[in-house]
Amino acid sequence: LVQPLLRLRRNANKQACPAGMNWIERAGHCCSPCPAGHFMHEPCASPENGSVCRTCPAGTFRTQPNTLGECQACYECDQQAFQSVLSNCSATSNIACGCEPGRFRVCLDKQCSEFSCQKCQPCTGRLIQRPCSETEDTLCDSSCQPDFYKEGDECRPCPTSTVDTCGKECKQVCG
Amino acid sequence: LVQPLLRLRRNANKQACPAGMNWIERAGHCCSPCPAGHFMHEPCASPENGSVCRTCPAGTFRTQPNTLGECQACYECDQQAFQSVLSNCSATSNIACGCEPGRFRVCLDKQCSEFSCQKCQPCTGRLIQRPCSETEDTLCDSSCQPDFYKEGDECRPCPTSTVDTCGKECKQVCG
Amino acid sequence: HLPILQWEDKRGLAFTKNNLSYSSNALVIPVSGDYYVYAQVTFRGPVESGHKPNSVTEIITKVTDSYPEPTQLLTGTKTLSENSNGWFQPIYLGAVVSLEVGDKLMVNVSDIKLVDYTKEHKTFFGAFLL
Amino acid sequence: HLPILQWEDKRGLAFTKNNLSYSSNALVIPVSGDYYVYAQVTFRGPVESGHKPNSVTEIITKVTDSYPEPTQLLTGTKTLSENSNGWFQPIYLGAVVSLEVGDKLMVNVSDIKLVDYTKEHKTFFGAFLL
Amino acid sequence: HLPILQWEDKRGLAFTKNNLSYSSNALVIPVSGDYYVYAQVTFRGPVESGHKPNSVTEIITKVTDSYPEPTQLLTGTKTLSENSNGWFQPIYLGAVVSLEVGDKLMVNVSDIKLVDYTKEHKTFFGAFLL
Repeated sequence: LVQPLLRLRRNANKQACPAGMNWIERAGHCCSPCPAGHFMHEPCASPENGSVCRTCPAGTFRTQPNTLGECQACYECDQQAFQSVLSNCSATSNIACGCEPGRFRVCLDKQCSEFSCQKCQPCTGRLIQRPCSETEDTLCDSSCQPDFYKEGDECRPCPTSTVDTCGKECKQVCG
Repeated sequence: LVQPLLRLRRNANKQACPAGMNWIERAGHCCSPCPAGHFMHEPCASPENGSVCRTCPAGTFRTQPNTLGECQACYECDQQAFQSVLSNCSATSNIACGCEPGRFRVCLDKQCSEFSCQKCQPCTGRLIQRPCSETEDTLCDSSCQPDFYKEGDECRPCPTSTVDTCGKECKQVCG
Repeated sequence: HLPILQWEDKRGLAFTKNNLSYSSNALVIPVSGDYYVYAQVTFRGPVESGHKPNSVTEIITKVTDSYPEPTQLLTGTKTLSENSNGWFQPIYLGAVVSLEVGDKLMVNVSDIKLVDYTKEHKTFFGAFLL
Repeated sequence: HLPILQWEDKRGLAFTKNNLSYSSNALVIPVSGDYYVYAQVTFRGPVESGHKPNSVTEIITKVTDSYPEPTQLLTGTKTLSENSNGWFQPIYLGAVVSLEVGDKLMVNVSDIKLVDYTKEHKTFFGAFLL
Repeated sequence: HLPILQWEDKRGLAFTKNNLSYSSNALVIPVSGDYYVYAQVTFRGPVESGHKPNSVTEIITKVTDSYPEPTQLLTGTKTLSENSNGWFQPIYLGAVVSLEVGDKLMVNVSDIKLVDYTKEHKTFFGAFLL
């Protein structure tokens, strides 16, 4: 269901602009776009001259050439959710966020534009098959590290003194 | 991101009013406020005369002196959720709600402005350490009342006739 | 990019007026100005048992000749804690945005299969000039 | 039909203006035109433990002399996955609709017992001419 | 009182016009009249594992020289039944309110740590005169 409504005069007819130029309604003619990292402060006086372009103010950016009147606001990294800045926002690129060290990304939507940063599991007493990365948890080896014995699905350090609590498994490994 | 927008003329400049008086846009001068329990039906003709104040109509209130054109609507207690009226709304104070007898408040937000009324636990067969109050459930004593014996974490009345189902615990207490 | 919803612009409660037109899934802005733009999408599921989404998203986007990439104007995104059998919920979005003549407005969703398109009063999209 | 909500139109934040009047639970349209109509209902529960609703619904309806049945203009409907002790949530609806003089607008809900009517800033209903 | 949100009023999609100004966290009303006021806050969590809120609240409040206490104009409040790992959801509010010149509008939330401030199209606040 579409319900748009508008009380306005007819719009001026829009000629097609030559390649690489955009129609500027306010000016009523075509202008060449401002480069990435800029916005169009004033349209060109006529198609032959350049537009008045200004660099995107701090905290805003444009990744592409454009004839827009303002730059896009930079996103921010979600510090509360343990995100960290991978690369700062620049005039030509939005901020890039990752996870703080010791955490990995858990995507909350298909494009992973929303993600939470979960603690990497420590693999106590086990060898590490694959270390924790930006996008994946640590992969622990199923067997225990040397001088560790298996108890249930945990790996326990061999007791330093010969204590009687050392069961069958413990004796086998720690001897 | 703030996106307010308005198509309007400049606002008249607002002089500072002497203490205890408010600037009235409509009148273009300062007036003394109406007392709590009232609203300003008509602003004062000039700062020296008083404003035309009216008592808040039934179902509305103002707790403070003011130069507002209407009173605030009283809240209502949530009968469906077993709330009861602690004090009715008056011209100078909002309604105050609590829980029906036999129920206590379970806060649903930090300020407890939203709360549900849950049944007090009965402490069957136990002594009451602290009776149920407006804000806290009954605190039952861990031990059983006289003539009651413990079974699991329940207190059961001693059987009236000597029935064989009286186990060890039951015999000990009920003899 | 996320899939774009298609709309009916003539039948039932739908209408376009004062040169605000609808073509190829977008509202086309006839004159520059500030508009209140709004949309509600009712999502419902589960569609196939296997495919258990953990969130739904609705985005009102602007496409303009003056910039090669679409701009996200308004986003409503919600995690789903619903149990397996049937669930449904609406997301409503609305705000004032400054638009230029020729700008196109569209509604993107995280998953078209989860959109309840069956009744016009449950999923709708519109704009008006202030 | 679903139960119709009653509204306060004078006290506190409530007001009617420019001939838009309120009578027998309905806003009465004084002049034909396009209106932005909106309503929010805050639902809360559980009321009695036995009665566990699995969804809540809010519908803005139009009644007109020119047609014997009410027309559903806007619908917000949501399943409840809340646990047993207290839950609450709002449903907001708003869109532009074309109305004729004399049309009546009302708000229906799935279950009046689940509506939080206690505070005027949690449940509200209104319309304005564009 | 509940914490007050701070807003950006110049960069990106944000703008103020026609004397409606933004200062010290509030929109300042330049002339008396009826305004459509709206705000959406996207909440997300959990922040620290310990702190498991059971509800989120967004309130649009009015502060005026003519009354020493703020007035709650619109409230959206919802219980959370989300599981432990990531959850997020928006609350949208909007309605017509009568305001006097000099009135200030603000947005309060139950817990600032739960507000997603990272993208301008997910959390926004505005008003326009009818």
